[in-house]
Formats: sequence, structure tokens, C-alpha cells
Amino acid sequence: MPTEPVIEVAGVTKTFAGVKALDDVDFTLNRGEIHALVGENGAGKSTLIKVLTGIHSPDGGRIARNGRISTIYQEVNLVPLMSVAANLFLGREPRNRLGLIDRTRRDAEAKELLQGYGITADVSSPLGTLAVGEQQMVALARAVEADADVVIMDEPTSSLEPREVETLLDVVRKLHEQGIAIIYVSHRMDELYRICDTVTVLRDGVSVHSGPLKELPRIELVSLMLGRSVNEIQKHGTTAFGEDHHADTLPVLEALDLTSKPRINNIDVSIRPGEVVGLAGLLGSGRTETAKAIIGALPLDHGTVLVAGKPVPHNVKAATRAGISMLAEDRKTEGIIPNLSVRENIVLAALPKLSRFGITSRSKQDRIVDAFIKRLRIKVSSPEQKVAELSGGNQQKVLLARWLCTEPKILLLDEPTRGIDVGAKAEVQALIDELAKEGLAVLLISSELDELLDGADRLIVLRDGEVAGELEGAQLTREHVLNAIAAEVMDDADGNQNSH
Amino acid sequence: ESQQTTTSGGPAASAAQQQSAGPGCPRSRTGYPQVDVKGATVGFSQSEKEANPFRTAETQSIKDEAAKKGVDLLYTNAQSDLNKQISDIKSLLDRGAKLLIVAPLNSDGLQPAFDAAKAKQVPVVTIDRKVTSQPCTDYLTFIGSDFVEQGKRAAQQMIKATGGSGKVAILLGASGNNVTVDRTKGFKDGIANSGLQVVAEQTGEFDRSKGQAVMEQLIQSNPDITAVYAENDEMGVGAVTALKAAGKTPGKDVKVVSIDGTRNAVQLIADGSYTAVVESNPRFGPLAFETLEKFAKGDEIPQNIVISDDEYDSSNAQQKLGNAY
Amino acid sequence: MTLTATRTATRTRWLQDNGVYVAVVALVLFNVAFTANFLTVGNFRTQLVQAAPVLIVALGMALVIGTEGVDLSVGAVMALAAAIIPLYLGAGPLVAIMMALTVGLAAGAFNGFLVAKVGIQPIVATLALLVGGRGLALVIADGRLVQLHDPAFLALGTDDVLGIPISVVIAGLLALTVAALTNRTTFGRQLVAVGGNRKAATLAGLPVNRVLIGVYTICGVLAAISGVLATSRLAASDPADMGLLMELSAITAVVVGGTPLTGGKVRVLGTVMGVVLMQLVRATLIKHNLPDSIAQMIQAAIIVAAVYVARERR
Amino acid sequence: MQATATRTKVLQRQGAAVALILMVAVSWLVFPRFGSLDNLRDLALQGSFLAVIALGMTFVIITGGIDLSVGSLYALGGVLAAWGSQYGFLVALTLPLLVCGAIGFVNGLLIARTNMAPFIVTLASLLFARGLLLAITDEGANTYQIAPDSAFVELGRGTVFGFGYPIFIAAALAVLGGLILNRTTFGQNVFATGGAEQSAVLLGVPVAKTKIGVYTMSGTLAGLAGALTAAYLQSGVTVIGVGTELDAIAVVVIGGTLLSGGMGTVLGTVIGVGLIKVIQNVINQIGTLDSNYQSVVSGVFLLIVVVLQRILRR
Ligand SMILES: Nc1ncnc2c1ncn2[C@@H]1O[C@H](COP(=O)(O)OP(=O)(O)OP(=O)(O)O)[C@@H](O)[C@H]1O
Ligand SMILES: Nc1ncnc2c1ncn2[C@@H]1O[C@H](COP(=O)(O)OP(=O)(O)OP(=O)(O)O)[C@@H](O)[C@H]1O
Ligand SMILES: [Mg+2]
Ligand SMILES: [Mg+2]
Repeated sequence: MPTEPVIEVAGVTKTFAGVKALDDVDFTLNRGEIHALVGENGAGKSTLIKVLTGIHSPDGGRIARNGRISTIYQEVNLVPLMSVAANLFLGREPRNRLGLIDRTRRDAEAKELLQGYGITADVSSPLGTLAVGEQQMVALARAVEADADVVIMDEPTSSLEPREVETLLDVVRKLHEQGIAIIYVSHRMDELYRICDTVTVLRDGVSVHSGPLKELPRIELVSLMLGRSVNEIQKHGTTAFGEDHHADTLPVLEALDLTSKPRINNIDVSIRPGEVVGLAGLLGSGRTETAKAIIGALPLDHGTVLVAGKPVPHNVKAATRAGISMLAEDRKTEGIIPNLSVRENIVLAALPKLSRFGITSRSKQDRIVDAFIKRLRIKVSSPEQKVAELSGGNQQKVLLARWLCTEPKILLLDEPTRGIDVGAKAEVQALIDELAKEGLAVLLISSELDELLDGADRLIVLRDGEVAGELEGAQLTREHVLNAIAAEVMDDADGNQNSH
Repeated sequence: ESQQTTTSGGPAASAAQQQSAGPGCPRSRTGYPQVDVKGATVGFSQSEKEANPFRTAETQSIKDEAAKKGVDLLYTNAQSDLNKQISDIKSLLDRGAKLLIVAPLNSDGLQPAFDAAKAKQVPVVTIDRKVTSQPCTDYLTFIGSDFVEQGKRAAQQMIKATGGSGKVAILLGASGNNVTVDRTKGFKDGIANSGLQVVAEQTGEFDRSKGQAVMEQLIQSNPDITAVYAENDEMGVGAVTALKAAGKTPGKDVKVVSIDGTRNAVQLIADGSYTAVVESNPRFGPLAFETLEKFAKGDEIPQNIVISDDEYDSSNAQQKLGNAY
Repeated sequence: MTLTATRTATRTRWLQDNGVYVAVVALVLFNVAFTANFLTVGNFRTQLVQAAPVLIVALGMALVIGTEGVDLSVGAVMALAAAIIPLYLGAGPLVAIMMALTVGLAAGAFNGFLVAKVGIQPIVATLALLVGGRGLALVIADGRLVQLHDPAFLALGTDDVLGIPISVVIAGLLALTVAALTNRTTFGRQLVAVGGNRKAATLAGLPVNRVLIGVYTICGVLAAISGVLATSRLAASDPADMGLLMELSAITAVVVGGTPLTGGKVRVLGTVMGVVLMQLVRATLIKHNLPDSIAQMIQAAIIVAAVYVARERR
Repeated sequence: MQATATRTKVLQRQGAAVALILMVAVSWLVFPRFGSLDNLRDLALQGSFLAVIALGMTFVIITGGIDLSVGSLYALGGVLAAWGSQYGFLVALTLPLLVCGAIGFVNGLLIARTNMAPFIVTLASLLFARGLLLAITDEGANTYQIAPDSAFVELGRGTVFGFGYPIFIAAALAVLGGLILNRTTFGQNVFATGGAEQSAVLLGVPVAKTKIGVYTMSGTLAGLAGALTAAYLQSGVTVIGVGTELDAIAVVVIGGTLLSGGMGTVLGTVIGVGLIKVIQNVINQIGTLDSNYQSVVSGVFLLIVVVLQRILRR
């Protein structure tokens, strides 16, 4: 294998208002290799990528690029109001003889191209109408088609479901065969071991290890990332969930016949105190919608939500008061208030409780905020730090803390571990366990099957906005779930494979 | 000349004795058809909202006289938008106006409207503001005050009140407005040979509160001001409020002269806290219709019909208070 | 090298946060040196009295801007308040003032309703009232300026409390109230959260609609208070000119004071200083008898300079 | 069901068009004079000046910005054209385009490179351009006249079938604008910049250049509108353009362009211009309306249109 570097970085440093995001980092990417970039939340992965692509200019160090780079950034970075086709071809649109954009051709080409990625949506509709996963695939298609020598993928699978992950990995392999070098960032260990050749580990902005991946046992990789010795890391399964929960009382949450056409149809969900109910399904099957319907953020055609047997008016305020809380899927647009401090973000939902006659009490706030920062191990320089400056995982913890402050009875968690590093993920999962033990009713939405299987006591499987089945106890196996989730779809996929 | 009064009180504008010489304009020269005022459809295009006394009295005077003469009056208001005034005039023509009275928003820029009137052979009488187009061809005649002259008369009042020496502050009208330009020129020409010295000239935008605010600043920076010339009454009244608040006695330590003849200002003269007001008579109704009648008869119409404006000072304010608008 | 870089960064940061105070101090020093009779009690009094109505409007505007909104109707609301006063002055100044404030409250609530419940973008929602409100005021007042003579009402514009003009005292108290409101109350923090990320605030169960309607209502009432004070100072109800272009003055002061138009942040003291700065600029230009043309260009330059210093870095 | 869905979609996107057709139909029936050729010609001509300004504003608003300076630039453009006309047609036409374009360019530069809010930057140039205008007209004392028989006047006064040249110029520019917006890379960049600025940067869109481009365009078009108006009026009138920026913003928004950026059409803007002008015309047709009521009616109309649009979009 020729080891000709396409990207070489030496001694790069980058500081954000006091935070050293990158500290004297060396990094080399060779032609044709798939290079894993790993590290805890806030280790500096995204920052390194932005420095590589020139979005950020480093404070010091040297960068040599030898070829064109194409990037899929961590958050979907496309334009939601523009059409799918326009997004795909932005900046390199096909033109007619007059030099004007040939929209017919653009749409036709886009349609054909996206079929290769399993997307059949109308390419002339706004990108924003696609599910997050589909958007991520469009971003992937855009990056891959850009004729680059290097493709950088920052957590490309974080919002993909298993079938789409396979499609993505296929694409990665295809690129690899064409001799294109790839930087691959992910918190999902098994993906890394399946496709990557080499690995670089960042910890607190410092590159602590660089070398072949296959020779590095998983446990050692994790210890490098967390900076703790192998012995220190308890051996556990893929998730940190413990035993099943005991819940034999009456359901605290009953959602009956939730319907909001065309997204969801006649969905029933009930959760008992101390129970974790999982919502499984493909992207776009209506899981987020279901959760939003329960909390009253989605206009309903009909349906009722009962908390402890009492009907709750259909709006977020009433639901919150009744004890329902929801951790939104997209923390950037629906979660954090970027301008406000960590403290203010945490106390936001509980403010009325922490105030007297509408006057806020700073001491009460500080007490509660300190407690949660400790309990959830949120990494902040001070509670007064702007939340926008935190890494994704820590932002997620801040949001969890926001909800726990309100002492809810029911917690709706939409992809609570998306984009969170192994350490933090384990913490969040353990926390969910703990909360359930304390008697909370939890609705857990996740695209990671393992998380659902280990974490949930019962699984409701959605398909096209309807309940396709409920699994419990011994039925909670990969095979059962996959069957229920996607019976037809899997058939389709098989059909495609046959015709290959 | 007999004095006509209108319902809005005070005498109607009457032509001054001395009119500038120049060729008159008989209907024969225009070739326009004869239109009897009685029963005719007459269009009136007002330039600004009737939110200040001048415009209120002006519109009222036209409407009253129209009713008296039995004409069918069409009325539009351009809301201070020049393009709208052009449209307004065109639409008046379109709606069948055979005679037009226009209070122009600005001296320039109405040419397209005049051309439209010319094409339909409709005579246009402009009131209160003279336009730069050709009389007799583009429009029939102008009826109104001579703003430069008003400024000069204000200067004379000021010289009389101050004895021709002291420091004057000028509260200018709105920038870019030709009334401002003319009243400033007249006043400055008028005081040129006196001992009056202009120490500040700042715009109060013809607005009472702006006039007051500017005056407050000027009193602070130039405590030795002895006279204020305001280019309309509103700013003058504002200046009086400012002067009083600063502990001065307007009309005594600081002379205040302005132009317009609104009731508020004239009342202040009568009360002794204002020096003088040069009138700008807005009651054009009778004179405007009379001119149109003469035109129909075939008489020669002079290019400009300058009206004789009155003056108010301490000697006559009390008895003439009824004339103010 | 890093040390100097950090020091420069700290310095820009400091300037960014305190630029408006620096500008006010600089302008005061300039005037002390070059403007005749600047250092007099009367002069400071004049500046404060003139700044008070603008400040009161700007306080409301700052709150609205904090929710990522804007209120173009404040000038029209001032005119409405002015038009109402003479109608009820016969029943006593207190009744007249209450009626004027009620109208401001109604106008603000209407704006808030359009923004929160109907979902119209703030600029457009309040543009309707900007266009129609002044017309309505003129209709109410029959298009006329009315001279006011009620001594109790006029005292509001001329009298002092402890040697400080009443309107200045009121403006100061309101500034303190608004500062406490934004920083120390649930409502204030919710307001900033709504401006910072409305979607997230909704999902967090915040009473978003109530906050929005509340903020526009407060802004409407403050505009009405300002209209009342300005009317009493003018000793006349002048709906045609009252508060003309006030929306732009208020927005300018708020932004110059360091509150970003993108919402999620309210700087009350900054707003006060923004108003003072713009007042001093105007005063300086008048006192130096600059022609309107130069005065407008200088104002433009100062606005750009002040906002440039206080801008948020990317 | 599909058909209904499509129909609602059409209705949603063309709410303004539907309103315009209704307005025209009703006016035609109620006011016999409304449909006269003379009236329609004048309507179109009056609309054309606003349309040229609003075209630039459309681009600016799609990038998520706003341009308050267009009213002043419109007036400045007219004055420059009138002054330039003494040196011939070419100078009269290009001088306003160059100067106003340059001010627009500076707007864009400040907005794109320094992260200052468009609202405040263009507010400053509103003042600056007005000041400049006053400076070159001796504080407004000089109104430059254009020789009535010059070729430049023909540009504003010439007609084809009675329809003035400015109508055709505006129409051609609208078509060109539509093509640029939808069929060129620049147009796509405009949408991307307004739709999601951060993403656009990451997608390699030259966001700064795009912004500079739209503000330059907006300034230039405002200057052009001023030049055309001067040619039509045969003089460089100094008092026009006050509040024109609000008219332009209103028509763009009525036309369905999102004030938050990322979405909009030129056709919508043209329809918006049509709506505003028809409303104004109808008020005149009614004839007897008190001048104070006129703005109330305009405000109410504006409100009805935006509320309807909002309801349709749901
Ligand atoms: N624009 C910014 N301003 C201030 N601090 C920043 C900024 N971007 C990143 N940081 C800080 O730099 C550090 C590295 O962040 P980065 O986004 O690179 O982490 P990451 O490794 O990609 O984490 P994750 O796995 O959560 O995506 C963090 O401490 C973060 O808070
Ligand atoms: N704003 C929207 N407008 C139109 N369609 C939407 C919108 N949001 C979601 N949808 C559609 O509704 C369906 C359900 O989406 P939803 O986000 O609930 O899926 P999900 O199962 O939660 O998947 P995910 O894993 O992305 O959260 C999808 O087909 C999606 O495309
Ligand atoms: Mg990252
Ligand atoms: Mg989802």
C-alpha cells in the first residue's frame, strides 16, 4: 500500500475564548485509507475537521492538503427551504445552452442519483420535509458526488437507522475501492471496526494515539478515549442498562388513539411508573411525532392523553404541568437556548417553581444547578458558561437536567444518546435506568437497536405511523424486532440484493 | 374690494393691489372650451393631510365656496406623496373634472399631471405654492402668497421689535421644501442692512415639538439670543414653550416672529408673549372660483395672483383674533 | 504571542461590551472642551428631559427586540395616546392618562396577538398599526392640534421632584423596573429564552404566547406613557407629529446600546446609554449649528461606528 | 384528495394573486372608472417605480436581510439624474446607478464583513443618503430641472400604446430578476444564504459576496427608480422617497416572500405592488374619504392581506 499523505497536519492549535479545543495536534491521512477519528464529546474532533477544511483558521501549526476535500458535517448542513435537488447540486448545477440552470435536468439527475441511496422522495420538494436521516443521506450523496480526493464524515450515521447505515457503509467501501481517502468520525464502535484501517484518538484537544485500528482491542481504544486504565473500565455490554424494572402499578401515562394525519394514525401508548417503554421503527415511522403528540406539540385530529387517569389538555404547557417532559431529538433547534448560560438553560422549565411571585431566586437556582452538574457530570468551566460553547454530549446532559429539575412523572426521550460519546452515553443510559428505578415512566426513542433492546422493558414498534406490534420479555430479540419493524421493507431490500 | 368671510372664520384671500406685470392669459389664447363654474365638475387636489390648521382652513374654504357656487367638487388628498398627487390629478381628470384647483405638494415635479390636464383642455389653478412650470400653457395661474415677501415682512417686524440689533436664531422649515428656502431668503435679505446677527439656523421641520426641542438646545448654547424667527407658527409656539421653561419671557427678552396666522400664535401675541405674525392666508376658495369664472367669461387672467396677507402684532392681535385660523 | 493575542481579544471583548459607555464619555468630553455653556445644570436638564420620552419607548423596544421581534408601531401609539388626552381631560388628568394608557395597552396587546396567536412576523404585524394607527389618532382628534390648559396635567411636563424633572424621574424608575423585570423575574428570563430559541422554549413548556403578548403589551403601554409625557411637555395634543419616526430612534438606541436584533439578550443599561448617546449627538450637532445635511451624515457615521464596536463577533 | 391538496397549495402560494384578482374584479364592477384605459395606464406607471425598488428589496429579503436605505437612495438617484442630465443622457442615467450602487455596495460590505445587523446599517445609510442629497442641493434649495425636450425625459415620459416606458423597463427587470433568482448560481446562493447561513458557508456558498451583491443590486435599482422618476417628473425633486422603504418591504412581504429569508418570488412582489396600488386607487375612486381615514383604510387592508395569507399558509 502506497503511503502517500493527502493531508498532513503538524502542531495545530486552536483556542476558543479560553478553551483549548486543539492542542499541538499532529495528524496524517494517507491516500486510500479509512481513518477513524475518535474521542469523547468535546475532544476536538469537529474542530479538527473544521480546521482541515478551512472553516476555522488555526492559531498555530501547519496544514498541508494534497487534493480536494469534501465534507459531511456533524449537524446536517443543508438548506431546508430549498428543494432536495437544489441542495444536491448547489454550486454545480447543470446548465442549458443559455448558461441558465436546467431545472428539468437537475431534477432528473437528482432523482436518479438519490435512488442509489435508497431515497425516493420528491426531489423538487423542500429538503426540510424529509426526515433527518434522509437529509443526512442527501448530504452524503452531495459530498460523494463532488469528485473529491478526500471525504470527511463527521458522525454520518448518528441519525441513520440500521438499513441506512448499511447503505452508507456500502458507499464508504465503494469510495475506498476508488482510492479515495476517508476520515470517519463516529461514536459507534462496531462501525469503526468494520470499516476503518487506522485510528487517531483525541482527548481534551490532544492527539493521544495514532495507529492501525485492527490491532487495538476495543477496551484499549475506550481507555485511550476516556484516559482511564483498562482495569478501571468496568466490562459491560454494548450499553450500560441494567436489569428490567419492576412495574406493576396502573399506567401513569395513557395515550389513546393519537391521530394526526398523515403522520400518525390510531397510536396507543401506555407506560407505568418505573417502566421504560421503547419506541422502535424506521426513520419517518412517526416516533418523534408520537412523542410530540403526547406532549401536545403536534396538532391532533383526535386522541387523548391521560396522566394518572386524568385527561390533559392538548398543549405543551398543560402537559408539562401534568408532569410530562420531552427531550427533543434535535438539540440545536429544539433544545438549547444558545445565548443563555448553562444555569439558565437548566432552570428554564422549572423557573416558576424556583420563583416567588414571579421573582426568581438566584440561590435556589444555584443550589439545584450545582447538584445537577455534579450528578450528571456536566463538563463546564462554570455554570455561567454559554451553553452554545459546550460539546454536544454536554449539551444533551444540560437538557436532561432541565427536565429533571421539573420533577416529571413521565419522561419522553427522543434519541437521548445521539451523537454522545461512549462515556457520556453510558452515563446517560445508567441515568435512565436510575430514573426509572426512582419511579419515572420513560418513553425511549432510539435508532440504535441495542439501546432499545437493553434499555426498554417493552417495545412498541411503529410502521408508517401505525403500531405494528408490541414486544415484551422473551420477544425482545434483534430478530423479532427487525421482523416487526420492517417486514415489507426488508423484503424489498432482499429483492434489490437479488437483482444485483 | 368687499371682504368675503368664510365659515372657517376670517377674511378670504384677496388679490393684492399691486400685481406683477406680465402678459395676461385670456381663454382665447389657450383654446380651451368655455366651462361655466356653476354646475361644473371641479377637481381639487390637496397635497397634505388636513392635520395642520393651514391645510384644514384651505380645504374648508374650497369646499365651502364650491357648495356656494353649486359645483360638483371632486376631492383627493395626496398624503404628502408627490407621485400620488400626480395620480390623483390624473384620476380627477378621468372622473370628469372640467376645472382643476391644485395645492401643489412641491414646486417641481407636477409636470406629468399638468400635461394630462392640458391634453384634456382643463384649466388648472394652483394655490398657495407656485410651481416652476409655464403659466397659461401648463397651468392657468397661481394664487397665493409671495413667500420671499413674507420673509421680508417678518424681517421688518423683527427689526421694528428689536430696534435692529441683537442675535437671532432661525427655526427653519423642513429641509428641501421651497417654502423654507423662500422664507429664509426673504428674512435674510430683510435683515441684511440691520444690526441683527443670525447666530443659529436649525431645522424644526415645521413641527411644534421639534421647534421646541431645537430651541431648548439653542438657549443653552447661546444664552444671549434676543430674537427668534420661526418659519411657521407651530415652531414659534414651540419656541415660546421652550423659552418659558428656561425662565425667559418671550415677547419681552426674546422677540418671537413667525409666519402663518394660526389662532394659537395670534392668541400668544394678544397675551403678550409673542411679538408678531405675518399672515399666510389659506382661504383661497372665493378667489379661486372667481378666477375660474373670469376665465370662462374670457377675461385676461394674470400669471400670478399674489394675495395680500395681513400682519398681526401687539397693536391688532386682540381685535383680529377672529381672523386667525 | 498567545499572551498578546489573548490580551487583544480581552480588550476587544471589553470594548464590545462597554463601547457605548466609552462613546458617551468621549462625546461628553468633546462637548466640555468645544461646546459653549455645556457644563451647566440647565443644559444637562435639557438633555435629560429630551431623552426621557425616547428612553421610555426604547425600554419597551428593547424587550420586544429581546424576543427577536420589533415594534414599528410605537410612534403611532404615542400619537394615539396624545389624541386621547384632550377627550378625557375634562374628567381630570388622571382619567385622561388612564384612558391613554389603556389605548396603549390595547394596541400593544393587539400587536402581541398578531405575532403570537396569528403568527405574523413582527415587522409586518406592527407595520399595519404604524400605517393605520396615526390615521386613527387623527380621526379621533379630527385632525387637529389641541392646545392643553389643565395645569395639573401640564405640571407633569414642567415640574420637578427633588429638583429633577418629573418625566426624568419616571423614565429612571421605569428603567430600573424594566431592568429588574428582565433580570430578576420569571417573565424576564422566559422572554429572553423565547427570543433565544422559540421552538425550544415552546417544547420546554414555556408560556410562549403569554410572554409574547405580554412583551408587546408592555411596549404599547410604555409608548403610551411616553406619548402622555411628551404631550404634557408640549402643552398640546398633536397627533399628526407626535412620535413621528420614534420607532427608528428607539431601535437605533437599543441596538447602539448593545442589544442584538437577533434576540435572546436584553441590555437595559446599554439601552439607557444608547438613548443618551443619540441625544448627545443630536445636541452636539445643533449646538454647533451644523446644517441638516452634514448633521444627518454625521449621525449615520456615529451609528455605524457605535454598532461596529459593539457587534457580536462570529 | 391529491387534487384538493394541489389546489390548497396553489392557493397558499398565490394568496396575494387571488386577493389581487378579487380586488380588481370588485373594483371593476363597483367603480366604472376603475377599468378605464387611462386609469390602468396610470396605475401601471405608478406601480413601475415601486416595482423596480421592490425588486431589489426582494433579493435582499430572501437573503434574510432588509434595506431601509432605498427610500433615500430613490430620492438621491432622482437628484443625481437631474443634475447629470445637463451633461447628456448617459451621465443622467449612469450617475445615479453608480452612486446609489456604491452606497448599496458599502451597505453590503458592512453587513457581510462585520456582522452588523442589516437593519441598523441600512438605517444609517438612510440618514447618510438624505444628508448627501441635501448637501448637493444646497440644503434642498436647488431643484435641478431636466430640459423638457431631452432624450432623458423621453425615458420617463415616452409611451407605447399609451403605456409609459418605465412600465416596460420594470417588466423587463422583473423577468430578468426572476431568471437570475431561479436560474443562476447567484440566485441559488441568494436562497441558500437566507435559508441557512451557517450551512451555506459550509456548503461553499460565497455568502459574503452574495450579500454584497444583493445590497449593491438593491441600491442600484433604487437609484434607477429615482432616475426614471426624475425623467418622468422632469426634475430632481428632493422631497420624494420618505417612507418608500416601508412600502417596498410591505409589497415584498405581501407577495409572499418570507421576511426571515430563504423563500420568495419576484412574481409575488409584482403582485404585491399591484395590490398596494389598486388599494390606493380604490380609495381615490371612493373619493369622499376623509384624508385621515385613508391611512386607516390602508392599514386595515394591509392587515387583512397578511392575516389572510397567514391563514391560507396553515
Ligand atoms: N465555536 C466555538 N466557540 C467556542 N467553543 C467551541 C466552539 N466550537 C467548539 N468549541 C469547544 O471546543 C471543544 C471541542 O469541540 P468539538 O466540537 O470539536 O468536539 P467534538 O469532539 O466534535 O465533540 P462531539 O463528539 O460532541 O461532536 C469543546 O470544548 C467545545 O466546547
Ligand atoms: N415538518 C414536516 N413536514 C412534513 N412532513 C414531515 C415533517 N416532519 C416530519 N415529517 C414526516 O413525517 C413522518 C414521520 O417523521 P418522524 O420524524 O416522526 O419520524 P421518526 O420515526 O421520529 O424518525 P426519526 O428517527 O427521524 O426521528 C416522516 O415521513 C417525515 O418525513
Ligand atoms: Mg463533533
Ligand atoms: Mg425522530
